[in-house]
Amino acid sequence: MRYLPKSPADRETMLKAIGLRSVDDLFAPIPPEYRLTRDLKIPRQMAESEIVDFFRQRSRENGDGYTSFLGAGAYFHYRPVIIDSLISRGEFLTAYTPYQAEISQGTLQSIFEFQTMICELTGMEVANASMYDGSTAAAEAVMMAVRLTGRRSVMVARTLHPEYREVLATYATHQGMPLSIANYAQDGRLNVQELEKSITPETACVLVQSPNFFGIVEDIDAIAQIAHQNGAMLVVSIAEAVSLGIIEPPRQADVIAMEAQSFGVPLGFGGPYCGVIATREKNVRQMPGRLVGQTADKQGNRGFVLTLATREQHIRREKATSNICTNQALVALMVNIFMTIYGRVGLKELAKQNLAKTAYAATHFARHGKVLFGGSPRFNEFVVETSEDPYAINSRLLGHKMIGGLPLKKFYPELGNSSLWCCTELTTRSAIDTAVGLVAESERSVRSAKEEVEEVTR
Amino acid sequence: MRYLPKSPADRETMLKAIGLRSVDDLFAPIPPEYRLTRDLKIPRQMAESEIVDFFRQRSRENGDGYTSFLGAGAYFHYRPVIIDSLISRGEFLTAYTPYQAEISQGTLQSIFEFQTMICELTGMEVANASMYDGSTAAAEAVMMAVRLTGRRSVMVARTLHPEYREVLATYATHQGMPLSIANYAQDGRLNVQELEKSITPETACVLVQSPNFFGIVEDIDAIAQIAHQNGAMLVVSIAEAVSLGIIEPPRQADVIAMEAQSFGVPLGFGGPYCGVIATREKNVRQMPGRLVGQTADKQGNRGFVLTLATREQHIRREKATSNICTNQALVALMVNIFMTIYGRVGLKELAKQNLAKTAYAATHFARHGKVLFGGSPRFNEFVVETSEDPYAINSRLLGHKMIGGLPLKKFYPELGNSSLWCCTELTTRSAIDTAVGLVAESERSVRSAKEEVEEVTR
Amino acid sequence: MKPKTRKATRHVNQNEGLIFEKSSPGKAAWKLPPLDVPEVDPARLLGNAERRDLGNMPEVSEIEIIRHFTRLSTWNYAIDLGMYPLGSCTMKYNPRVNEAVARVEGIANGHPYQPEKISQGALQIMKTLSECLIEITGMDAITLQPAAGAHGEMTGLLMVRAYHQSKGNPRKKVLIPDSAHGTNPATAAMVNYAVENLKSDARGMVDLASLKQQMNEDVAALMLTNPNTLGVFEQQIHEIADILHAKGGLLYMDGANMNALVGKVRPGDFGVDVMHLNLHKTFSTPHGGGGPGSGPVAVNRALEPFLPAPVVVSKPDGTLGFEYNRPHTVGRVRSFYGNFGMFVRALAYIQANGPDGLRETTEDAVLNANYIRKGLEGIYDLPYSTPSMHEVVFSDKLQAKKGVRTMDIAKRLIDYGFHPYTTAFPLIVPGALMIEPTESESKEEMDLFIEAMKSIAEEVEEDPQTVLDAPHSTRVSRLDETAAARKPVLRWKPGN
Amino acid sequence: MKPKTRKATRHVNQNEGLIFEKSSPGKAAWKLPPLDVPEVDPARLLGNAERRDLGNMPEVSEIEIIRHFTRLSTWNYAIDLGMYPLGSCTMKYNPRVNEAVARVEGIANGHPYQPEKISQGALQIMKTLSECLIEITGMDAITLQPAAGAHGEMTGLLMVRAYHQSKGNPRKKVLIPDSAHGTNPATAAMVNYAVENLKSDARGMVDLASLKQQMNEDVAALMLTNPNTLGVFEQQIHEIADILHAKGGLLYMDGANMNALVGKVRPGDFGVDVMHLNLHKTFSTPHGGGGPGSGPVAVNRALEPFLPAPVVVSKPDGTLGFEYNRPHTVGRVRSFYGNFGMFVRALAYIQANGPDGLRETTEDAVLNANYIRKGLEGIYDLPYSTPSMHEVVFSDKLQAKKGVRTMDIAKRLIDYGFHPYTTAFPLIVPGALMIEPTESESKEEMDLFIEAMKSIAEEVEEDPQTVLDAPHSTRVSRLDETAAARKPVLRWKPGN
Ligand SMILES: Cc1ncc(COP(=O)(O)O)c(C=O)c1O
Ligand SMILES: Cc1ncc(COP(=O)(O)O)c(C=O)c1O
Repeated sequence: MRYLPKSPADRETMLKAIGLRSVDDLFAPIPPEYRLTRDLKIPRQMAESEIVDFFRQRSRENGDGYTSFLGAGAYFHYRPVIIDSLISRGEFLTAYTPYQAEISQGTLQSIFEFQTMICELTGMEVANASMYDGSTAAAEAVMMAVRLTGRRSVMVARTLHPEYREVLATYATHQGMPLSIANYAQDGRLNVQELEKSITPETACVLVQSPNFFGIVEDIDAIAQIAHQNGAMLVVSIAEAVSLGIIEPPRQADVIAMEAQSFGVPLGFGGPYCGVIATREKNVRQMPGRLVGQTADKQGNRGFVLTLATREQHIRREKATSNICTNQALVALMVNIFMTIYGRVGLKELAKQNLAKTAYAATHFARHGKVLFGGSPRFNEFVVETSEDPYAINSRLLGHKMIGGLPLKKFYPELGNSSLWCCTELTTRSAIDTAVGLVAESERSVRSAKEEVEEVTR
Repeated sequence: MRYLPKSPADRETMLKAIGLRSVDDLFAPIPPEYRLTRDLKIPRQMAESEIVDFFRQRSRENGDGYTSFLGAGAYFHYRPVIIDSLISRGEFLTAYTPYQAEISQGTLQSIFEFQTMICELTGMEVANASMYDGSTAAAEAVMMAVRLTGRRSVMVARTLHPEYREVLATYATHQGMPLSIANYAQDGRLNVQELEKSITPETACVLVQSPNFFGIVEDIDAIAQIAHQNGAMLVVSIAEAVSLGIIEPPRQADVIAMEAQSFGVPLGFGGPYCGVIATREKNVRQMPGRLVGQTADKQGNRGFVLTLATREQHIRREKATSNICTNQALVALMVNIFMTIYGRVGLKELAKQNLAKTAYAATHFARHGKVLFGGSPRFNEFVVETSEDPYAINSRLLGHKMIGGLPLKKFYPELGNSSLWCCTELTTRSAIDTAVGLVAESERSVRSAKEEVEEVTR
Repeated sequence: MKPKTRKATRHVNQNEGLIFEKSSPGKAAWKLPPLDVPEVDPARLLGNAERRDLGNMPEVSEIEIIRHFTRLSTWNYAIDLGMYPLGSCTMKYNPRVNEAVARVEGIANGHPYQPEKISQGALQIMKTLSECLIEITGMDAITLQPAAGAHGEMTGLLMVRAYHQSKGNPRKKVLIPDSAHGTNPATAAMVNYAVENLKSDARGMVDLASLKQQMNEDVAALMLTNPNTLGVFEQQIHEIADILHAKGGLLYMDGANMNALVGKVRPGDFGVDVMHLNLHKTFSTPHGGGGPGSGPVAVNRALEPFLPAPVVVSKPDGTLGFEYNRPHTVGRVRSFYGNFGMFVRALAYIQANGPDGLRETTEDAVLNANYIRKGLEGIYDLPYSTPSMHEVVFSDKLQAKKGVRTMDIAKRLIDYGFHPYTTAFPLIVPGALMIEPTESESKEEMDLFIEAMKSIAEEVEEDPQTVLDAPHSTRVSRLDETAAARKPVLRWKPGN
Repeated sequence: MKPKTRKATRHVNQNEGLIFEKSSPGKAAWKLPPLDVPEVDPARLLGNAERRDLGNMPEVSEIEIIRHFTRLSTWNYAIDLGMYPLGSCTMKYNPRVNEAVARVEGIANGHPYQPEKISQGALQIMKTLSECLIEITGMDAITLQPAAGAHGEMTGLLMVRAYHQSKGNPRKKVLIPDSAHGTNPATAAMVNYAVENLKSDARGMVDLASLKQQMNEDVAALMLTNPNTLGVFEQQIHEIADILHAKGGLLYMDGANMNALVGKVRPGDFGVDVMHLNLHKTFSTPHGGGGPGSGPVAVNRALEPFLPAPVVVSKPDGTLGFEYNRPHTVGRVRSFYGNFGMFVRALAYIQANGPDGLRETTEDAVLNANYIRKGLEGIYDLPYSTPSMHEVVFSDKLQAKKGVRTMDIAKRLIDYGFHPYTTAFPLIVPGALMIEPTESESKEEMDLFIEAMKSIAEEVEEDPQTVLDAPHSTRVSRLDETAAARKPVLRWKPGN
């Protein structure tokens, strides 16, 4: 096998050195009745060229070349080339968790810079080295709030990504953490009155997403006030990191759980992505995940180490703040490089372009279909309600090698024929115009069909 | 500009330090009348995403997705993935010529290994670190022979790649090196009788290619004998390096000039490729190009350096063996890695597959069209003569996203409707069958047309 | 002080500050295309939600970024540089073709919500990988959703809980051997199970007597690592399973050590009910400095109904799709479908190996571990003489006499050009040296490792201080971790 | 002995033998797909032309190859690691997007003989680049065929010769300033022109008097580098051109130093008849450890007929194609069309810059050189006080008093974390320190460089031996080049 650095002679010599006659002797400890005496029924050994062909073929069957208006927690932004040039260096790609600081300073310093930039962008004081993704980060953030407040019940905004809600439910069930859902109002934002009414002295935290699942910026001030007045914490989930370039971060939050995929991470059919948790300094000892801290060596040279490990499973075992061990380090490095490339000015300009494309699209959709929650501030997503079933419209778009917005029925039955559209800096005006045109067509035909019916019934 | 690591403030400080007021002052030495006072008329500054789009578009206009039967000095072999993983490391990609040995051992050792493997494969004793390509390597090899023999005239086989012949002619003209061409015989090999007759005491060297332009292995023994009996050197050009896996190298040659593109170098529309010159130890001081030699440092550690530099332009100036300075180092590294991957056994197996595919194709073509020079040993190319103009057949193949063989008219008018086909390990049986089918069709239609005519005239 | 090794030398290495220290207003590494729609006024659109200031985010040029991360990278050790003998981590070669295919356009840019009709490629990859892993483990069904091993443990225990729940009683506790990895107890706690320690016997295996005695109807499952963290195969695995099953308990297998079994034994064949795999260990996906990973969970028929939703299914029309309607599911453990990019790499690895390659791989992994064991036996204390599979665990007992502990030896290894072995566990071995070479090491590299370990053992006798002060050849040495934890500095601040 | 620098530190670095020393029969890094056609018997097909043995070619596995070249790479210095102040080499940043676009399928895999109809992409790239370079140089026509600068020189001189030939007399000699790069005279010789040296005046410029006196009808051309290798712009360039033209001679410009002019001045505007460019210098294509390069040659109308064939032309039907029918061509200088992959990179670089970016680039390059000049003036001897453009040339006069020569200082720079400057030429400066920072260096990096050079100057005074013995921080130091040349070992042999 081409990955194995041994010749038959090497194996012979080694077996002799060990004092064994055959390779089978190595497996003597395994009771014979369990030993596999046949080949595994898996594909035969393939040449590299065959493997490449196999995946090229799969790629062609996977929407390659389609223009997409999908967002909903996974965003298509341009990935500067140097991200892959740098993360492909073996010293990053094939390194382990940086427990041995003397030969891991590269990874450690880059994580320290990552933590710093996340703090700068979120307005928090500390950030960890990554969590699995935005959904698990949100769940862990809630558990953090539960530990910090000593309360157990949780208020969750219905405008939180539906799959994040599902994941939270899975994590919460067996920990005796009652979840209650707060609905959204006419304006597509969390219904603050409802929140005020339903929050209790048992509420450990309120969990909202902003921009929320509809792309709308929540009224964090109001929500924070209610939460804090009731002794609850505010946990804010951020699914579209690029929004931080132009949207004021939820500085009033106690914990921020974010999905950083937008920062240079490929869509990759849903993963690997990069969750992050950020919070205030005083909460750090309840934080899950790895943390890198600055220190000095014997000679007083600045250096970095993994720190506050007493929170973690390998030290604390069942008393750990979380069971997380392997995280999303290399993806966090992509995010890190992306943040470094765009930086203070570029991130704002990038976000502005997303804003402009989305404003243009929303305005033009509004001329034909109905754009919901129009009055509220939004970033790069918006909800369009059509007369026709969006699935039908979308299948027509597919004919133009376009993927339309995400039909919301599945997650929000009451929204009927609405779908969630997303535009980024990569969405071209002409693509928007084409999509708008097809929606307009659909509206026209439905209308004329209606009129015909009226004709007849008249 | 995003590649420039300076802020306006940096520039200010630096200008002040120098004692200048403005950037223009830096250009004071240039007489004002020549200074450009307008923008260059070139494309505006583009975003990285736009650049990528531009070249993706060009790619689509460039035969992307076509199956090709072209060889003729540029061969499509599989390139193992690790070649690019490794040559993309900045330490190789962005390093200069290894003049400073202490911080260039990586490049130096890899070239030393390259020289060694080229020697192993060619049967020569020394090889240089690369030349521009196979054509210039051949020209420089001939000039080497001229210097070594003190004779000036050169016999060139007509079966040498026609473009190599053109390049040699360009190099030779002004150096008073008369070239004479030796034609090929019925069997597609250099006409040895003709060679014997036309070689003179003035002949510095005989230059042949093997496998030759028709893909046929030349009778090196016979040619070497004639050359050496007449005190001339034998220079052999090798255009298809993979042939070395299964074809005996021209060990009787005095100089070998080779094109190593087949060893892991992308077709890249003709370049950059990798020329190499190999010869006997005794000729080394007349060799052009860089050489790496083994030595030791103060502590006796093994190390490598550029050596025998007194042959080169930067020391010898007008007395140098060649004017070459920048060579094809990074491409030589691709070749090096490719040779290392396939090695002693793999190269043979790879060559065998080329042989098998070509034998299969030739046999099937022979059933319909006429395969010329059929009796002679060949590697992965063969000449097919069709009744119809090959350009017409090829345009039909294009319809099937296939690129047919190279019509030879242009280079060998006497070969009329013949074209040069090539198969490598990447040529699939089904592709061959399709191509054969189309040629068969063409033959049929021509035949039936002929018959019709006969009908009429009868 | 210069170690006697043929493995490494010191060489000039670039320093590099924090990126923030290179920032200066007006530098930029980005450039956006001209906007093809009208400009907008953020203030008008966003009101007071508009952000005005991005604080101390850096402003640097592209070449500075290239140099920054290239220089940083040269401070790291990596598999690509040499042996990484971390026990339990399975630091094997990460094939580059995996990286290449993961970047093919349609695979890298597929959106998780794009219509199934145009997602057949991704679905096919998930299905093929699932089938391979089911065959390799000998289990009946699988979920690819968990993002790492620990996440898989949680998913597995949630299914255990759901299973017992379906039988009317979720039960109270999970048995975990004292040799287990920290994630096992941590996970049990997250799923709200009490952890009960199970002690090992003199051979380093589960003590059957205590198991029998501790097993009862309150026990939901036993979390067993097999081979366990000593590298020892639990020979009475079937008795263990029987004891559990007799009392209605389930056998959870931590599959972190599958590299010792693939193609040779199948957990499904020796009584395992549920297990996780670490694609970033056994199946060659890169560790990337700590992640990402992927922790598929394979189960037997009885547990299949509880798998997280969605699962990949073949639809009547022959195409593939996701099934969300799973009444008994434990629910989602992650958004979308898991770390898909790792599925691609793991499948490419399986294809590159085939049945013969995977078997050879396992054989070489076990061969390597035993070769090292043989080479170091006597020089380092071997607390358990039970035969080793893919890893071997020594203790620092002999060196401790000179006041040299496992971590000191580990640090000294760095001077010899190696990454240290694992020191953190198993807890049943005080001062453990946990060594897993994997199949990726050549005889040459392992001979150098053995030579280095022997040489260090000699140093401990002749000159312990050199070992205690190690490493001596690195940019920085023995960073002050206590200070770091006492007054944590977790981010850069202007004027730091 | 530890240099006082903030730039570099020593760090552990892997040793690595020759690949042949790792070879062992049966190891393999390759695997071929199953053959889909019948096997053949080579002996039958090839007779005695069949090769049976591949000698000492290595047999190793994939991971060994990855480690081999990764370890080797860590022994190299590179632009990605730090400043590369090699005078005349223009070691600027090599943008990664260039590498990415060069690898796009249809661009990387296009066959040079594929029909023009399906080669429009490649032809478009060549045409666009040609137009850009013509505009940048201010010339009338161009060939992209030459593979490097020296190759371009040869092509240019061949055209000069053809031009004179067409006027009835090829002429005998070429004038070359004593400051010229070695390739200039070497090239003249290859084209069978006698080389006549032209001396420089006190300001380091062409001595007009001697030029007037040496110029006659035997002189085919003057090969001038402008700015010349002292980094000095030839201010009387037009007089120079006039003197040549008056006698029917041509002005050849070596464009290696175009990085000082792009967007600010155009050779075509100051009387140049023919010139070459180095895409691997001015236009950012990577040096790759010595190549590949690309050396396009731009000419004025009078020389256009002599361009190598083929040239890219627009055809009546609006598509692009190659024109081979060029009756006056000097012929081919290379197979196919030149180093196409470098055209792709150079064009991507031009697009990334645009007119404004290219101008800024030139300005920064000149700014950097003058900043270094200012920083080191007085500390190192400046033989020519004439204003500098993109590079500055000092001499070791002051340090030579202590027996320290330019090469010693260069080697000591390595300990300070820098690659040395150029020492080999210009020959008119004994003990030259030829320094070209390019635009790619930040103020920070250059301040470190100046600091290092100053510190070395101090060391020369206080402790010259340390400088004479440098470098001290590298894996190997001061390798024995004399021995290497006396008894050349140019390849590995078994049992070496
Ligand atoms: C035995 C064992 N179990 C579980 C884990 C946790 O797996 P992960 O790090 O993928 O979460 C590890 C990883 O180190 C391990 O070694
Ligand atoms: C002034 C000058 N002329 C010519 C050359 C030769 O160019 P190339 O190395 O591309 O052949 C160089 C390269 O170093 C140079 O600096």
